[in-house]
Amino acid sequence: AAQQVRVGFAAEPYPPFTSPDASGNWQGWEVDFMKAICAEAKLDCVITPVAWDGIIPALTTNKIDMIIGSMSITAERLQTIDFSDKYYNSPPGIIGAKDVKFEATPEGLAGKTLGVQVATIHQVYANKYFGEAGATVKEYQTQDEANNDLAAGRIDAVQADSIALTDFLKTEQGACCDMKGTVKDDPEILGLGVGVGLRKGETELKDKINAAIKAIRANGTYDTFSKKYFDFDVYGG
Amino acid sequence: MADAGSLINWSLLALEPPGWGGVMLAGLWQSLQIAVGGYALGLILGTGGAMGKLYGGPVTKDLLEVYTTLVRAVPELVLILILYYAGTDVLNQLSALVGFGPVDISGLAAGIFVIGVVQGAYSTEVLRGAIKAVPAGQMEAARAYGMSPFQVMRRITLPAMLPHAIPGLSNLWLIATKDTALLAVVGFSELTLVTRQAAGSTKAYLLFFCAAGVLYLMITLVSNVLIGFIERHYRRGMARAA
Amino acid sequence: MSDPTITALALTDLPTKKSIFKPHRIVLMAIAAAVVFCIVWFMRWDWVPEYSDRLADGVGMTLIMLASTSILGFLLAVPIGLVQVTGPWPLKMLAQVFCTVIRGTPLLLQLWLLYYGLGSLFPQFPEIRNSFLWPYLRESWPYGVVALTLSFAAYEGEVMRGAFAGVPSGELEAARAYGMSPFTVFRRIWLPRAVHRALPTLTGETVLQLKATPLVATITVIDVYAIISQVRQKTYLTYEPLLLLALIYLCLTAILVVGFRYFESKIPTRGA
Amino acid sequence: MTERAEAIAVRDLHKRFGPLEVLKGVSLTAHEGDVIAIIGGSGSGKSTFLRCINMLELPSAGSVTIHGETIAMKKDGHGGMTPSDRKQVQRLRSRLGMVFQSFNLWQHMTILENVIEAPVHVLGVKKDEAISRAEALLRRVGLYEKRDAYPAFLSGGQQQRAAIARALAIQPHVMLFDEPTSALDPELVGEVLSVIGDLAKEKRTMILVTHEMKFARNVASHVVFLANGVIEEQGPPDELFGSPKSERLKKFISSIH
Amino acid sequence: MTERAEAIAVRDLHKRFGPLEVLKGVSLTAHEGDVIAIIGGSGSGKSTFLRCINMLELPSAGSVTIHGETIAMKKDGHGGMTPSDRKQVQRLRSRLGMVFQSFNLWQHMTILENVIEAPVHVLGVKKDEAISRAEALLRRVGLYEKRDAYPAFLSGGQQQRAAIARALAIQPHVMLFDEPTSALDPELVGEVLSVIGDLAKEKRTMILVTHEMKFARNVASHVVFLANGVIEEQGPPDELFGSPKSERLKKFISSIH
Ligand SMILES: Nc1ncnc2c1ncn2[C@@H]1O[C@H](COP(=O)(O)OP(=O)(O)OP(=O)(O)O)[C@@H](O)[C@H]1O
Ligand SMILES: Nc1ncnc2c1ncn2[C@@H]1O[C@H](COP(=O)(O)OP(=O)(O)OP(=O)(O)O)[C@@H](O)[C@H]1O
Ligand SMILES: [Mg+2]
Ligand SMILES: [Mg+2]
Repeated sequence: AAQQVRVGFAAEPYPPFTSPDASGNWQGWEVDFMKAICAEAKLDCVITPVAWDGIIPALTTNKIDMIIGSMSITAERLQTIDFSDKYYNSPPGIIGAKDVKFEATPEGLAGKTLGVQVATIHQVYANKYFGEAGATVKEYQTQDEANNDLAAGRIDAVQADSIALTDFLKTEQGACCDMKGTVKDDPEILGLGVGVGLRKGETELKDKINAAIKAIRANGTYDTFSKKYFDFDVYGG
Repeated sequence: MADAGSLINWSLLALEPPGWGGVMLAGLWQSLQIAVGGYALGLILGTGGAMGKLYGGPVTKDLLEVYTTLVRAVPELVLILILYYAGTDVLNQLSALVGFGPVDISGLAAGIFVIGVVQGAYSTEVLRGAIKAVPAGQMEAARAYGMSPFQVMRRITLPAMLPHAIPGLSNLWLIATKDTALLAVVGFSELTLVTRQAAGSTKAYLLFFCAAGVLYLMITLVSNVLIGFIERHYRRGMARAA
Repeated sequence: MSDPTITALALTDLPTKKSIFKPHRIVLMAIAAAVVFCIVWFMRWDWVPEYSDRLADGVGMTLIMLASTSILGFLLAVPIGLVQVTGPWPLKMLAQVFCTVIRGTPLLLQLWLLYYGLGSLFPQFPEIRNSFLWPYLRESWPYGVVALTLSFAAYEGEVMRGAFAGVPSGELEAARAYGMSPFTVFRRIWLPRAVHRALPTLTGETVLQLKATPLVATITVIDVYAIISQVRQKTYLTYEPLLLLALIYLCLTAILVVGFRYFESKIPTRGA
Repeated sequence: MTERAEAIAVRDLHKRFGPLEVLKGVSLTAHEGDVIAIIGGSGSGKSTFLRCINMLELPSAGSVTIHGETIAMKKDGHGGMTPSDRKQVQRLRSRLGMVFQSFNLWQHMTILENVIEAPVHVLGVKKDEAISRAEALLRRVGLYEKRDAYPAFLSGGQQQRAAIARALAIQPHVMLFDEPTSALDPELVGEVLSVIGDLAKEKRTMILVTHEMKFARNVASHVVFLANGVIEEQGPPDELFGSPKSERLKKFISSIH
Repeated sequence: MTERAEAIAVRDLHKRFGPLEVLKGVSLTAHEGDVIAIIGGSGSGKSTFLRCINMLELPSAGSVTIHGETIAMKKDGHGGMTPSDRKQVQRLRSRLGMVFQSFNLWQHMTILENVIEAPVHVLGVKKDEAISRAEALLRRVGLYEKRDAYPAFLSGGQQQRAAIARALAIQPHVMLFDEPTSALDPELVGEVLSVIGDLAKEKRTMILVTHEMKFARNVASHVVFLANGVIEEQGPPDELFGSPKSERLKKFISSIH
């Protein structure tokens, strides 16, 4: 039998990457991605929802075996866990209410309340660049709640992955807001793209995944399922 | 933008997709399983704990005191986090030490374990109080007729303390059903978490949270009816006034 | 919830210190000391100084939440208990339904219902959005305060109902016999006497309330639990922050218990 | 005997509890300085009569006059009566010092607070003045040392004496006692009776329901025997106990001894 | 008198509670059919003696022989003794029918269930058989109608009679009674004493601690006066009550009457 692998998902809607549907199944780009690499690497993958803010402890304490959750590869995280090669990359963006004009810069956000999800690169970045410059950074358990509070007018802006934000802006709720721009890069914090999170020392699994990512990119599978979701190259430069 | 029709879209609760009713009932089923399992585990731990606290050696007594003190002084949410991450980890390492290799603890088992350990401390206290309420003469009479200590426990002490324990144990059951909601914070797919997922996906927060509230309330109300029956049954030996 | 259940759920008495120095205790304490030493020595605690200020703020927030919601909840519990004893029946029904609903559903759900449910409803009404309340309704703490207050009111309301009903009718009759007006009877005799009767359960209820406060962290109120969550995400440590958090709550509970015991010793309660 | 003022006059009092008629027309007048003892079998309506005097129980018919002022009553819809002026009732009640069988001290107040409560909050006496008067009263019933104790820490006899002090504190025209010793252990009865005896000696107007026949005989100026809701017989104690006329009273007296 | 078998022999029993030596060497032999009454002042160790016989209290020294079988004891570390064979104690206990002062009926079982409990679960008697025997016993103590009632709904006297039936149900060699009537109201004492008197007439072996001197005199074949932890005097009841020798006993008897 194929090796069983518990794949940790953040237990919340994070469209277009992972979100539960009304029949209790998970769907989205990352779900397709997971299916593709698991098929390629001959792994029996079981989706295991975990709270996002505890997803790394869940990995290190053996509750799950890998993380597929749009988790960016950062130096800080690499101290605790390991990552596969990146499988997509998109810059962080900032959105805000349509009728309020501001720039996605420290000056533009000064005095505003900015929502981010906890335990993300955005949280670290926002605290460092915008918090210092006079913005109030409000931290949410889930991305979905941050978006919700923006729509409700409780906060002025949200920083997150630009693909996820673009998706949100397309929804009925997101009609309130528009993209204010992407933030200035800081590879130290923002990392080098999104990878599959793995326990340290599990090199065998890591090699399998890396090989699988390469394979699906090479054989066109990656592009096939990506087209369903995006009209641009999500893999990034 | 805010007209009543768009606020309440009942079809979202339909059992079949695209309604989320089925998912919520599945969550309810998970919650119930954890509540029943955790409550049962708690009862087992509590029975042992109460025995240990009453009849155990000094070391047992002190260790149990530490257990019940900690659980009663620290928020359930914190305990659940600690037990969920650390507890299962320690269990794993223990079983690895003993040589069973790491056990694969399913989410359900972990949830039951977490709720059970918390409930165990509560039931320890409830049962201890109930056993202490049984007059010593009842046990003494049993010994005088030649019952073994185990028989005394099974035939006399446990059934005699039940009427004293039932109110407390009923409350613990209601608490167990509600404490399962805390598992949402560690990402366990029980009723509260699937409610949040459904609400997040559909943006019908009010509708789904109210629906979940109704489900929890039904558990409570149905439980209350059953508890009423049980209580009447077991209090039949108690004097009218008592 | 009856009295014994509260003590089973919440620490209401510290272990007495009599005979700490039994032989087996010395051994146990030596083991405990060794465990503590290992925890201090082998685990990572270098983050503590960096976060100490914020932890203090968090504890402050937790205590503010506890104090404000317990006091407000108690004030609300009094009328809830009273109308359940005296009627009129519409209010009585209302109070009973309130208690049943609040006690029958998880607090976490109530919090989320208020914050995400109602909170997402309010902004749809321009009247609310433009009102003076909006700056508060934007914040998260008011929702936490409301949810915790209602919860305390429901549980303590049940206690107060028993306390009001339990005041011996003779004492009320004595008050009437000396010419007190109904309101004076309530103000001078019934209410203080009922509060007096409810006091012994207050320690337990307050400890339970303390144990409920960390839930507000899930709606972005920055209490001590939220600070520890930040630490966990920053440092990727699994155990250390949670252990410290447990220790903090342990100390807070102990302080509450000691405080209440001091407070209780000032008011003698014997007999009824 | 000079003509003394009427302290209490009850005229043709009826009291019905549903189908049960407990009082079937009882009239009684107490002049100032009278000590009236009400005796009778259990359930004969003694407590009910006393409670009707200060409207703790609403009479079904009849009138109650306290110090010349008749309590204004109006018919309610159900064949009974209610006072038409609540304020009047409250005012008149504060002229009657009721002492209950089960003391009914307020448990959340110290003895001193119990005693000053009604003077301060009903009669509007200033607190210092109320305290100094209360202390004098407590000294008189022998409880000065216990003034800061809570009722639960006192013996039954001490509690009843405190209750008497509390009743005296409103300087009532009439003291009403409802079996003030029957909730007490036999050893404690004496101390309470001696306090009441002292009050009787001072010619304080009192109406007392009691089962202590010997005591009634010693202190009462007038004894009323209630049976079946009517006054079966009444008169000076020596007459009543010495040569009872009615069969019922004879039987009652012999059953007591 | 023919030589009858020894039912119980207690030899040189000592019992210490910490510093307090309650029994200072008590020996007593009961032959089959003996009815031994133990009398003595409060705190003289009567209950303790009875409880030592069936090891509810562990003796500090001495031996207990039941029906020829001596309970094997071993020294524990703290200067006392414990039974070396738990099973033996349990077996021998089931030959002694103990009736407690406070009945100690099991509150969660009906009267019938109380009576069949030990036969079924200790002696292994079949349930039907136990029930038919129990019903006979209950009829005998006059409680047949109450067999399905719970103890809390019975009067004290009925409860004690049920407790006697429960003790008889294990067909004990010896019945032990510890003040079986002292928790009862005076009116209820009679019914229990008459049941015990009947048992005595049947020549059932009994040891009973009692404060009912008249009763002891009537039913006992032998009376033991315990004082200060030793047997001060013993003998046939007429002798003991009629012409007590020791000063203590004289004083005790006069204090009772
Ligand atoms: N609130 C009530 N409702 C119905 N019946 C009542 C009520 N209060 C008293 N009674 C009935 O009225 C009758 C007289 O009662 P009352 O208490 O006046 O008797 P009593 O003479 O004081 O007797 P005791 O010596 O036992 O105190 C009794 O039959 C009693 O049951
Ligand atoms: N478990 C115990 N621990 C310490 N002392 C005890 C214990 N049981 C009994 N005693 C003491 O032993 C003495 C004898 O007690 P025991 O109950 O045998 O007296 P008794 O003769 O039955 O008196 P009574 O007539 O009051 O029942 C008493 O001084 C009692 O205080
Ligand atoms: Mg009366
Ligand atoms: Mg005794």
